[in-house]
Amino acid sequence: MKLVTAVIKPHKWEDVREALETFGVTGMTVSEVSGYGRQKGHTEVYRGAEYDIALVPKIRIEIVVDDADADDVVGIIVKTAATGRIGDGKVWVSGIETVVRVRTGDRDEAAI
Amino acid sequence: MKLVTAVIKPHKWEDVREALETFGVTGMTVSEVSGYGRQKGHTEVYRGAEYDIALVPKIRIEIVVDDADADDVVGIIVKTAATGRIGDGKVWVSGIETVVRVRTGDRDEAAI
Amino acid sequence: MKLVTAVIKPHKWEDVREALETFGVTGMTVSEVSGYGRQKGHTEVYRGAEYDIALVPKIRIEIVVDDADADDVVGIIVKTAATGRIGDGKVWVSGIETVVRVRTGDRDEAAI
Amino acid sequence: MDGYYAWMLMATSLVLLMTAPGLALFYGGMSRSKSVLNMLMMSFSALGVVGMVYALWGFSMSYSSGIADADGETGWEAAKLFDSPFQQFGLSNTDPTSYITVAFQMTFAVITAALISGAIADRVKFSSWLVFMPIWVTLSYFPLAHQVWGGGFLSDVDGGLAALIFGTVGDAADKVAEVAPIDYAGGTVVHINAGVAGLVLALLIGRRKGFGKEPMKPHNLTLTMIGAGLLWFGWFGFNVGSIVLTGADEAENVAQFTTETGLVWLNTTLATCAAMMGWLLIERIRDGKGTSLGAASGVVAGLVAVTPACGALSPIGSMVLGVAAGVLCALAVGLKYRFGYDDSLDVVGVHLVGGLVGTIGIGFLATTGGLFYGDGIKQFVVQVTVAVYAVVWAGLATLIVGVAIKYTLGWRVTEDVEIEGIDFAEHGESAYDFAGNTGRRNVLGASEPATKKHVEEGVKA
Amino acid sequence: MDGYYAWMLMATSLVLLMTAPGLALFYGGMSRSKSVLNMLMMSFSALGVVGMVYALWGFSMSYSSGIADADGETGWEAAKLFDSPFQQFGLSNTDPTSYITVAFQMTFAVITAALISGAIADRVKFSSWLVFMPIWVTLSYFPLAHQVWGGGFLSDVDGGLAALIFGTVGDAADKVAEVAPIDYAGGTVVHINAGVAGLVLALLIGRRKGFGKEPMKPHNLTLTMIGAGLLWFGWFGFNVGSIVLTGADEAENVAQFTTETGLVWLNTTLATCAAMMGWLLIERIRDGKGTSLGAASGVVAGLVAVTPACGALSPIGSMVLGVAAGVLCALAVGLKYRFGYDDSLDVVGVHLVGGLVGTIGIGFLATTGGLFYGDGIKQFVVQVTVAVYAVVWAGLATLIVGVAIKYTLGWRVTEDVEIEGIDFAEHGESAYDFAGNTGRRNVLGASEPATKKHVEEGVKA
Amino acid sequence: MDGYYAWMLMATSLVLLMTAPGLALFYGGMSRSKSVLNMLMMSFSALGVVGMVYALWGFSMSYSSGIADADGETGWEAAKLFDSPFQQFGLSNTDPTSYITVAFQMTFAVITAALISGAIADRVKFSSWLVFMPIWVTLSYFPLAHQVWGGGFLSDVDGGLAALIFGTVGDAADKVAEVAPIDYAGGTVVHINAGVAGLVLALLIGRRKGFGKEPMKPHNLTLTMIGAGLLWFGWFGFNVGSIVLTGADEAENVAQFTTETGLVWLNTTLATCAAMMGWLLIERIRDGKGTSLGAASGVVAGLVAVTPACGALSPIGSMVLGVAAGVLCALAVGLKYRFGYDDSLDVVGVHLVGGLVGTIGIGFLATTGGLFYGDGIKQFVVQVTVAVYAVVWAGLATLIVGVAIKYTLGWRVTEDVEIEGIDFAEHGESAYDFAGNTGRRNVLGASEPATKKHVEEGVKA
Ligand SMILES: Nc1ncnc2c1ncn2[C@@H]1O[C@H](COP(=O)(O)OP(=O)(O)O)[C@@H](O)[C@H]1O
Ligand SMILES: Nc1ncnc2c1ncn2[C@@H]1O[C@H](COP(=O)(O)OP(=O)(O)O)[C@@H](O)[C@H]1O
Ligand SMILES: Nc1ncnc2c1ncn2[C@@H]1O[C@H](COP(=O)(O)OP(=O)(O)O)[C@@H](O)[C@H]1O
Repeated sequence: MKLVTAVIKPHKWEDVREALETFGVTGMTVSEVSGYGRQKGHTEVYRGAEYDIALVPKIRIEIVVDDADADDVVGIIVKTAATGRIGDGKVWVSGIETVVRVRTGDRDEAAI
Repeated sequence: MKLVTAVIKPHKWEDVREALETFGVTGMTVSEVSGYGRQKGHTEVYRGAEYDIALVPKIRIEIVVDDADADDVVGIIVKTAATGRIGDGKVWVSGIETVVRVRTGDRDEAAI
Repeated sequence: MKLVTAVIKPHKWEDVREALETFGVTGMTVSEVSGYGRQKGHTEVYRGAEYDIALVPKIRIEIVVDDADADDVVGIIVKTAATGRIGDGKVWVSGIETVVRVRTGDRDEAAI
Repeated sequence: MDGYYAWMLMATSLVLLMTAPGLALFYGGMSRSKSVLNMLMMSFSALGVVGMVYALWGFSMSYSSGIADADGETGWEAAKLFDSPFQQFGLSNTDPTSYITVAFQMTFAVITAALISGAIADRVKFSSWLVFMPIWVTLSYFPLAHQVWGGGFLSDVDGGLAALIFGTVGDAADKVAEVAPIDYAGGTVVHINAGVAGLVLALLIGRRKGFGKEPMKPHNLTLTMIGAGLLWFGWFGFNVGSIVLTGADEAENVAQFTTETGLVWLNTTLATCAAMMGWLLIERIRDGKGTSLGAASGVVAGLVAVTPACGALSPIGSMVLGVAAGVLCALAVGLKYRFGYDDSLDVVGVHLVGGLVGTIGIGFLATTGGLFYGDGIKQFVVQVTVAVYAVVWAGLATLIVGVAIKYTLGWRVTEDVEIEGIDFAEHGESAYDFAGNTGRRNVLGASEPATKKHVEEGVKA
Repeated sequence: MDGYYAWMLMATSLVLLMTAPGLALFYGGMSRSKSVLNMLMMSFSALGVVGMVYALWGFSMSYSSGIADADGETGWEAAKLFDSPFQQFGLSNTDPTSYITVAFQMTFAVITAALISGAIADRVKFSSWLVFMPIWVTLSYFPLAHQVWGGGFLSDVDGGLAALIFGTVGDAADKVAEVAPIDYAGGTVVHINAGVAGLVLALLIGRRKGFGKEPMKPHNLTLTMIGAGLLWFGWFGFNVGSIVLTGADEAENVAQFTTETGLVWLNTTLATCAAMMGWLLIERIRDGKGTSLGAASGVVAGLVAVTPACGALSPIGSMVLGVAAGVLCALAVGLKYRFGYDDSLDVVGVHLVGGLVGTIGIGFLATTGGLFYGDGIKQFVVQVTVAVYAVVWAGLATLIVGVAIKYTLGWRVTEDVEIEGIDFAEHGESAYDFAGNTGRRNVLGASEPATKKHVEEGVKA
Repeated sequence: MDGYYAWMLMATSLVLLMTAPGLALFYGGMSRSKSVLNMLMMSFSALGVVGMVYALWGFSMSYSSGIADADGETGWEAAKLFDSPFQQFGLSNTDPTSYITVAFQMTFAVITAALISGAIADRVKFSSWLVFMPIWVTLSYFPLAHQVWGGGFLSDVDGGLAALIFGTVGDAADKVAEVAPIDYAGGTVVHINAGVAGLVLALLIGRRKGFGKEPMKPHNLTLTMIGAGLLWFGWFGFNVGSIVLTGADEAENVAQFTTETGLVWLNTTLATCAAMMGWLLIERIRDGKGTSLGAASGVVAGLVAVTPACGALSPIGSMVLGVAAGVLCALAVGLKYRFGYDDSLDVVGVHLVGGLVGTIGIGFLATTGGLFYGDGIKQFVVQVTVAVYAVVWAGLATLIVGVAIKYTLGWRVTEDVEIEGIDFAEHGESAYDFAGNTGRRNVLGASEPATKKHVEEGVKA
């Protein structure tokens, strides 16, 4: 089993979700995070004092997949989420030892 | 050391926390996330236009545990968080190489 | 490649970010989470009923680094985020298999 | 007296503001974020439903035996309890000079119904609430309004309750109770009435899932504070607008207007200041800190208590009453935990207890008739009796409607809906979507485009 | 009549409240959290810009041929369409007794401009909006106000539209249209005018990126509900303040004041109650549930529809009109999906349709002249004609300004700004920062200290 | 004059609305989300504490030498500086016809105290604030109110400051200063007074931890915008209600009322419109964009500046004053970074500077006496002198109270509390809990059931 973690631009989430669904990914866990990197934030002004907002909003997606699917899933995300502009995000893959479906107690492949 | 990550239904959080505490888990890190899976979201209506909300609120728990405790912790979470209805969530386990307590610099077993 | 995950006190975030930047970390992903541990929350009162808030706000940082840098990064975080008081947080390290930059498709070292 | 009239236009508008958005916000902020819209809707719909019902038969049932219609005719009164609903039905033949009175009284009926909703927050079918309101105002509010202000059983009329206790004075043609019950702006009709209704419904409908175990803290105290501020502002219409001119000519009326209203304004404010500080004091002693919810609640408790009393007290007396209201209501909101009824937003603790403090406090503090001013116990006895009567009437009336709905439509949403949140289930909405605020699109929480059907075809009907 | 005058002070203040913060909140809550500030700014800036313009030349253009200045002189009128902008330019020689009229009318011009902003939310350069407003009120609002209320082409004057259709009555010196068009408080001048302008601009400026595909749901319905409540409250100033005293002496004026205002107050409220319930009913039938956005929208739809009609209907008639407005506007807000124009916050569905329902509904429901009262079709014909005329005038005027701006300054922000959020791009701010609320410092979303330059050097200028 | 009286009832209610919730929201929205409740509480408690103190001895200290009590008696005046606090202590023998005056003036004292809180946001013990207010109003507000409006040292009396400078006119019995200082509604008493107090306290109490380094941006600008809107609305009560009738008979009074109030209303609005646009202009030039916080601040700056001047200027003059206020205050809010005092919400930049602009601007712009109208420099000199005097008085009075509290109770909460958030520490609450809004229970942030003790046993007392 692998865990694919992707950090992408928020307005790409909908496209990524659809592409993954088409590929056959049935579940994922998503959260709103802030990214820090080459892409710079913006400046806000309050009563003449400027604030540089360094962090940029991102969407973080976690998907547990079969070993075999990991590369495809990464490929789909990278393809769909890319805009070619700085800040498109990262995807990384790590191994996991086991996964359990809470409802049934099913394990591993059966649990995804 | 293992990292147990659990995604559960929000209203089960309190029960899970208590069960883990009883078992002896002294710390964890929790966040509010959105889940996408078999469980469907609901429909909202604004001025006659319907919106299907695909994502469902979930609680994500991360617990660093000794290798020996991992299975028990997973078991407790699965048992306590299960309602038998779709959307109960997933639990997965991965290996970690080291853990440090920031306050003291203690490492690994001593750091949990 | 390694993934360093750190859970720290919110008001240390700025210092940690600066220290990491100085060291040469160019990117990270950050989120607001709640911590449960030795540090206790506080009590709120509403119309005479008290609520014990067990969870404490924390900042969670994820950094993908070269294998060689992992120890240094952990060291910097531990040093900068420590206040010596309970609740300073944890840092853990796990291995990852690959990382991809979405914008370019670059992999691993080139992707960080 | 076009000045008085201008004030009444304003006062009436102010009382409407009390319900929407005043009370709506006060309650909405205290509820959980998954049920705030339902809470707001209970107030807004009170305006929609009771507003129309009042024009249809409410005014007629309350006042048509005493206020002649455009043809100079008045309707029947039933045993001093209520008037004919048909006499001025739909205001069709109401005298236009009475319209401002209709409007002012309408806003009172509206807010009384809306007040009840706080006791049954988060768990009631919206449709049942819509059915409850018109029946309840018909059985409980209109009769009590008639009895207290329309010359009925709780007024100073010959044969009324007060006259039965201590007899009457005056010659045959103009006999009135020796000791007239005092309810300047609605301690019995509005607050005791709503408070009792809330208690009865809370008992009948049962507790929210998780009550007393799970934390149910206010989700947005800034809304509650806005609500409290607007309620205070609106209450000037409520209290100061309740003046009844009794002068023999215009000059006397102007004189009454320009002195009485100033007193009522001051009393209203001073009691409220005192109640706020009184509530905070109790919290400080009991819990170690004064809270903003306590301040907001103290404001409302003071306003409630001074409602019946604002024309009868001195400014200093009003502060005394205010402190008493703040202290007693702050203590009373804990009763629900002791007795186990889930009066979600403390309608009982604030409105019933505050209404009783005010109504009975008059017996002590009225500058004319009050025990503390050495005027004997008679006023006190009358006030207590009237309060008890109002409790009983409101209790029975609410029980009848409440039980009827319980065994027909049913009151409660399902447990799942309570967990998921009543806003989705009953209104198909969620109150907040802050996702986009740092520049991201509204991605999470609303991830699907509107379904084709609706967006493309638009309206179905 | 200092009572009437006191009321006008209040009414004028109430109408100002309608724009800021009333309408600002109603609209702001419906927008997305990344554009709420821009939405609020469109209303606030309407006050800033149109307020000053009105004092400079707006009042003069609307009323200076009918309301004499301090020297007793009046200005020229151009073809019954508008007055001289110079006669009372800057109010320099306006008679101080007219100041309250200036103030009251100013607030109407302000809110009319502000209303338009809902149709073009989230995508318009703030600078273009600032330029649009003064030109638009000059071409569309001031002339229509003059024509309807200043004795111009849409009033009952000899030679006016109504007189052209059904002729005049009265002797030579005092000839007026047999059937006078009725617009008590602004169905044509305010609502049809703003609604049409919204439609034209929405078409001209084009849709938001993602319209019809991406969800664009209200980000904070509690704001919308506060806004709806404040609008209702403020509308009493709008409608009830629109009384025109016509008595021969003070006593007659007082009599008119103390009867007409009560009717207008009641009609305003009853139509609004009915419209709220009507809108909820449609939603219940069509979508299965009544929403809070629906209730808030129904409130506004009812207020809009009753605006021209509030002096001409009976209370029952007002409820009928209200239900019609609620039902029709609830259906009309779906039209934008069918026809594909992005009227973001439904200015067309609520204000244009509501304004038409009210203006034309008078033809059916006016107690004097209405079809339902057996008074023939004349009033109806006049009302329809006036409505059509207003649509055409507003449409042309808006088209001219809109196109001129489109090809000079340009209307739209870039696509990137739309995605990122207009609040950052146009105002350099974000509306909310809740991060700190559980005790953390404002860490995420604002992570850099203010730049040295500004914080240390402070003001540059 | 019951019309005038009706207006005063309304005006008084409007000024109360300014403090709660108006100012509370304006300030609350600007603070961080971990201290918004404390900010709201500082305003609400001003109402609670100063409201009662005003009725106890504030009115007496300000006006009892000039306004007779019910027995026709007046109290002593101390060196033209303040009156006896005992003469009408507790309003016990105040003439009921003065009640509305008491009420109106009370609301002024309340908001002045509340204004100060913005300068010391986020770091002050609530208990110290509660102690500060009654002493400060006694030493600073009541004396200045007496001196300016109660016939004291800053009024036009013989022996007053203005009389000392340019002498007096009139016969022996009725000698008044040749050039009377002008402060229509409180430029000195309210705004300069509060602004100076804010500056002194900010210096005395010191900066917030992280000031100038850490970002401290407004957490909820929608609240600030609601607050600004309500302040504008309430300010009509403040300014227009400040009319002093001077007619010899009713007819003259009515004439004064129906012309002066219209002018004041218009001037108030036009200056505010102009200040809003002026502030936005500076931002546009300096920072590239106009902000909503700038618009809200400009609104308040304009209202502040026009407060003393609203009765003395022409409409055009008001716009000029407004632009000056907007521009100068927009520049002035940066001073705190240059000089390093932490005036958290810019009480100095807006109220002190705005108050000075208005007070001194009268010297240029007054249609009678103004430099620009060729009436010489005398009025200007008087205005500057009065402003300086007010700065000194307020500075000294605040220093005394501030230092006394600093070395007894102490002003500041601990550093930990500042980091954790003052709302928890001082009030035991957090403002928001949005967790549940997408259907989840309030899980995070409030995870433990209420402790048994409290939930089960309810009230302890
Ligand atoms: N080393 C890293 N570890 C974890 N997340 C990272 C890392 N570097 C970048 N990110 C995430 O990826 C996002 C995009 O990175 P950025 O450097 O801005 O652009 P790009 O990936 O296009 O070069 C960041 O906002 C951050 O969330
Ligand atoms: N492959 C996956 N990777 C990560 N999280 C998943 C995955 N599948 C499901 N989840 C998480 O588990 C939750 C429950 O999954 P769901 O399919 O709805 O029900 P169930 O687990 O009962 O079959 C989802 O909401 C999501 O948060
Ligand atoms: N076993 C664990 N797994 C994951 N996170 C943990 C664990 N223990 C503690 N944490 C995180 O570290 C934070 C600090 O832990 P705590 O026990 O309060 O203090 P300390 O680390 O100083 O002993 C917690 O709030 C929690 O977020």
